[in-house]
Amino acid sequence: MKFNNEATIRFKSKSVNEYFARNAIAAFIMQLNPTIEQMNDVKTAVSEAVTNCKVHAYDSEDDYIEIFCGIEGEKLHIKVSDSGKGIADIEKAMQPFYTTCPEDERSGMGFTVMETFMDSLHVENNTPKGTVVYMTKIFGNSGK
Amino acid sequence: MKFNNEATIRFKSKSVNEYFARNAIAAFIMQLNPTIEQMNDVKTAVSEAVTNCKVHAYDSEDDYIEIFCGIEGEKLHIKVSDSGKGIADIEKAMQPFYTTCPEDERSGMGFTVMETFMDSLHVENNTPKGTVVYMTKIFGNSGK
Amino acid sequence: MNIDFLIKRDVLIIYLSGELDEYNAASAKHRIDTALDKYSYKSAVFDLSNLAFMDSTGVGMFIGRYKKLSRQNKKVFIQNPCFQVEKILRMSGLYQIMPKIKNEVI
Amino acid sequence: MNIDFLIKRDVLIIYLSGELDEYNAASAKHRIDTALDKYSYKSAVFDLSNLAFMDSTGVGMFIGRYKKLSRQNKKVFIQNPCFQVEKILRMSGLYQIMPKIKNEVI
Ligand SMILES: Nc1ncnc2c1ncn2[C@@H]1O[C@H](COP(=O)(O)OP(=O)(O)O)[C@@H](O)[C@H]1O
Ligand SMILES: Nc1ncnc2c1ncn2[C@@H]1O[C@H](COP(=O)(O)OP(=O)(O)O)[C@@H](O)[C@H]1O
Repeated sequence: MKFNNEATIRFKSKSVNEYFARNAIAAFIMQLNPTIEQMNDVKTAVSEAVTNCKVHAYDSEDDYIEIFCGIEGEKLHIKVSDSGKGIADIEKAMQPFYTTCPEDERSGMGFTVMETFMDSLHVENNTPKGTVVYMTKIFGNSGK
Repeated sequence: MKFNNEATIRFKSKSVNEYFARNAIAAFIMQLNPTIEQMNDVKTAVSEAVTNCKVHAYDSEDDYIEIFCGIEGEKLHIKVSDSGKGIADIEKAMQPFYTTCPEDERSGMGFTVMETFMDSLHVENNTPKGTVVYMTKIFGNSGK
Repeated sequence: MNIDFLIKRDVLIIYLSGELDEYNAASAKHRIDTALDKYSYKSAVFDLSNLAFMDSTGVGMFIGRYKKLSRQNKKVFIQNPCFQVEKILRMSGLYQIMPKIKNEVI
Repeated sequence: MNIDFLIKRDVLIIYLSGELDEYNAASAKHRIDTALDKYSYKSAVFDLSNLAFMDSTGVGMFIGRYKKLSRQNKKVFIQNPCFQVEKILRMSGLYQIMPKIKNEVI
């Protein structure tokens, strides 16, 4: 795919980087002239995806999370990848309120938030291991 | 070197990414609890280094600029690299008011700003080609 | 993030400010639970006027406090969420267990 | 970034707002030069109250406008820079050719 602009951020799987990730992506999408709501939607979705890598994919804080962002016209593509444990049953994981960590007070709403706040969400296994989350959002009049 | 935390951002050599780069790094250094002045200093230095890659290193907007950020205690390490034209005489290039593009109204103050606003600045040739700018800033009481 | 507590008549008001994500949730949970056990009150209100951001980790944190308080038959409410926080509270259905109230009710 | 112009007695006041970096400099230069040629005035003032950020590309842009105006024997001043902008203007020595003035002077 040919993007008008693109950026990749790669950082350690530390909780403090959730703030970094959502605000770095926020700075990148400023060029799309987002409404405040669109901006919040993307920040929230990125925060969910990054938190999942930190909480579910890795046991250590020394692993890496990567986010690719590409702009194709009015469409924003975001890809969040980890090389951690992976998800055995993706369909099940994506159901609202489903969580494998209820004891940590996880709400099981992460994927549901990404799905609701973005225009599309797709989750895949990463190669050789881990998870990839693809999201898009349209910034013209045709988006959410 | 072992960093407490680190992040890398990689993006196209487009002017609009100057805003992205300085604000992404700003989001990363929030964990160092910067003063407003320290925050501005780092944003300005990053803006200078990225602008130099865009303006001097590359002719096209399809090339890549990379920034590595590492935190070592209270010390921030920043490395800005391009794989562009490189600098023939680095010492000369770093002199205040020296610019190879006076016709574009460049002030020749880019390196001087980086040097003044950060605690250290070091410029090297990149391999196989291009330029690497290393900067550090100390966020305790011992910094500028 | 900052957390402040105020008792007003029989109500414990919990003021959250900053951003509530996974980085902050564990410490927020701990500080809130300490206050919930320490003070005496009949119901609790989370005032979110100064909460600039939260994600679903925050929803989990609120559900946890709701469970704790409802075991003691105490009601919990939410007031003054900003636009981003309102959107995630509404979509998660949290208002069904922790109704949103107007400032004036208290 | 936004640029507004105001003529007050013999002075052209140029209000810059937003962030002045390499991304914005070319268009800023063009819009300012158009105004410098269009209006009649004896001196010019850049009002930077709403300029949130600038780097050395902005310094170059200011020097260019200074050169243009000094060829016509017009003086140029700067007023109301924020802290970040003040720091870069001061270290670059720009105030030696475009003195900083207080609002009240005009
Ligand atoms: N990056 C990931 N790596 C491994 N497992 C994941 C990842 N993301 C999500 N999961 C799994 O999917 C489940 C549902 O995720 P989500 O909807 O975000 O809810 P929550 O994070 O609250 O558990 C998680 O409990 C976890 O088992
Ligand atoms: N990344 C780079 N690649 C190639 N040349 C560079 C790079 N950075 C700086 N230079 C050279 O160094 C000179 C001085 O840079 P600087 O002090 O930033 O001033 P300016 O950008 O205003 O010219 C530039 O004019 C250019 O010739």
